Amino acid sequence: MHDPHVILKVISKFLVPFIALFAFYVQFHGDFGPGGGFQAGVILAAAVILYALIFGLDAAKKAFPPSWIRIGMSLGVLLYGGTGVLTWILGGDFLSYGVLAHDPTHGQHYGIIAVELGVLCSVTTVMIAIFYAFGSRQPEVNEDNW
Amino acid sequence: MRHASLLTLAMAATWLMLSGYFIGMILTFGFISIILVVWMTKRLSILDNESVPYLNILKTCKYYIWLFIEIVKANIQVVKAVIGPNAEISPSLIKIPMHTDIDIAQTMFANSITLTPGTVSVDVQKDHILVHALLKEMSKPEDFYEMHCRSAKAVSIDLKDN
Amino acid sequence: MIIAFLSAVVLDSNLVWTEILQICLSCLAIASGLFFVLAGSIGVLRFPDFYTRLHAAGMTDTLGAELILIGLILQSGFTQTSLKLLMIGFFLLLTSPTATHAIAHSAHTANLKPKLGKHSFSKVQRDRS
Amino acid sequence: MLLSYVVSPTIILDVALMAILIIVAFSIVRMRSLFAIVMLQGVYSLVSAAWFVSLDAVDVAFTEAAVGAGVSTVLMLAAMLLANRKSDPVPISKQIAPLLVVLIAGLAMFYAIGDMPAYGDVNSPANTGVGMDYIERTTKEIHIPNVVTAVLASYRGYDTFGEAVVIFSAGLGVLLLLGLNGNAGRWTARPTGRQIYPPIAPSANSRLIASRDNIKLSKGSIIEKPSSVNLRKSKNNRLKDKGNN
Repeated sequence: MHDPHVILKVISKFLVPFIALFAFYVQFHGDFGPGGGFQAGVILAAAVILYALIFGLDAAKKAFPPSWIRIGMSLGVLLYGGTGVLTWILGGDFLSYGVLAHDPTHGQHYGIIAVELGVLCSVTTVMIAIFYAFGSRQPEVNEDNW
Repeated sequence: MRHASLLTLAMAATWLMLSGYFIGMILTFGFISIILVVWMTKRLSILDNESVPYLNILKTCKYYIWLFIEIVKANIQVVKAVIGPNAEISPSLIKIPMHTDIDIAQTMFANSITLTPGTVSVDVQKDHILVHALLKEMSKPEDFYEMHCRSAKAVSIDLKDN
Repeated sequence: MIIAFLSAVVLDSNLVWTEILQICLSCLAIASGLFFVLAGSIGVLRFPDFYTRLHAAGMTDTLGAELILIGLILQSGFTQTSLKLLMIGFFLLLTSPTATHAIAHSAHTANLKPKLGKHSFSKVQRDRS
Repeated sequence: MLLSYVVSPTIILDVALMAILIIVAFSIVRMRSLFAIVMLQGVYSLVSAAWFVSLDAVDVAFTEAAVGAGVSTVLMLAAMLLANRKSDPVPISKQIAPLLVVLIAGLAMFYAIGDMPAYGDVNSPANTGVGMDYIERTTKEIHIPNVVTAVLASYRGYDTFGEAVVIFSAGLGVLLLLGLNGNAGRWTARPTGRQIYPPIAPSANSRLIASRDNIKLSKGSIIEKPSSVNLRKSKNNRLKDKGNN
């Protein structure tokens, strides 16, 4: 049986790395231009969701198993809160990043990067989780019908 | 391994093109994210010839320039059909034979057909493409053979003789 | 746009001729791109059935958008912005036919039969009225 | 002076985009097909992203384009597959109360317009209060060009922490209700009138399906209620759906 979705598969295979790289670009250039953790997280999740839409949910679940998603969700919030607790321990207020380095501006930099990473982690995994939750429920559409 | 290194190169080029900042911090982040992307591609098991077709990039660029001229030519025909004084269309479904069974060549050919206005590839089968054509004079299967040859050459694949 | 073009060329007297050429070419590209987009939209309204409308919509995607992008590239000159625009154009060449194909394919598998044979628009309009 | 303000190209663009937004919003309200509504919501997000760009709010526009037009459309489609494709028309008697609420809220907003500062007013709270302070201090204290990121992550770090927690708890809620594998609890859905039973819902648990070879489930088949009448009826429905499409 010839696969009727050759074009979709080839093109999405080509595009997924680019989408993921663009997500990381948005993440790490949040200091210089528009962007940041939220947008990057959504774009990164979109890469995985595109893969899941084309190659099937089971393939996506094999690559990024639900247990990872569950861990990632809490890890993101933990990273954000942990940065705050770290500033506490180092003698500052909650989430005042100035104490993270000798130079307060550098400390602010590090703090912002850590916090944005936490947001990225949390948003990506929550988006994938919601898609998994809804997608696993759907009555699978017949192979020829999409 | 060859695919991974090629993908790394392509991603590095893309990163530099997008970023334009040559600060140590950003370059480090770029390095980390490229590694993450390659790992993710590997993890999704889509790291093969189709996701990394960068060896033929010069040929592909040449092909797209040729295709762009074809698109312009076909577009003028279609625009005439749309807003001409006695506009008339004659839609038809035709089967265009395909002499290859390699995915990327099929994709290239079918996408070229769709890109050319007036023809849309509707269904890709094993040895032919079902094409919906807007105008009768565009719907001769033998006219597509040149495009087929060129698109296959653009990804370095030889056609089977038929 | 014509006003912008005139003000750029006529009012600014110390332009080098290459810059004038650049502005002219980019305005020409953007204008023709807009023309194709307009023709595509008219086609979507005039054509009789789903598949033929897809042709018209695909036309705005390919040549219309590409020409506008080329105009923007000409306007920005050789900078990082034009590299990014070039990338957008390249991805558009990849994704828009894929989307068109996906839509056409799903319509075909859902057993939507295309209208075949000759159609002249005057007849279509009479049918509607 | 006034004339040049009125015909400035940005204002024309803004008004045009707003008009498109209003038209799309009305057609969303009047649509009955859920699929079309989801697609129109994507259109709405994209147009409002373009509008945000013309208001120079690039960060917000980016978020709107990525979240509203990108991911949420897909999520809505995934959710829509579990529900009926068409919404039932609401009787007029049930529409009066919402209409009243909307009218009162709209009138209140019109009343509030009187207190709004003029567009681009130098003395408005946005241009005199804490915002200016942030803009001045970001260059000194944080050394990054994008003030929005500085405000989001540093000056308003508590708020963003709250947002991250909100997203986390949204995900948590979905997981509690549905489960990541789609096999939490007994569950039935009626997409286009067909009923799917939880233990043999196609993707609920593939191992379970594999162990029930005697039922002969081909991949992606939809399990019908085992009574023949129902089966024929749903088949007819499906054919009708195809015809409608």
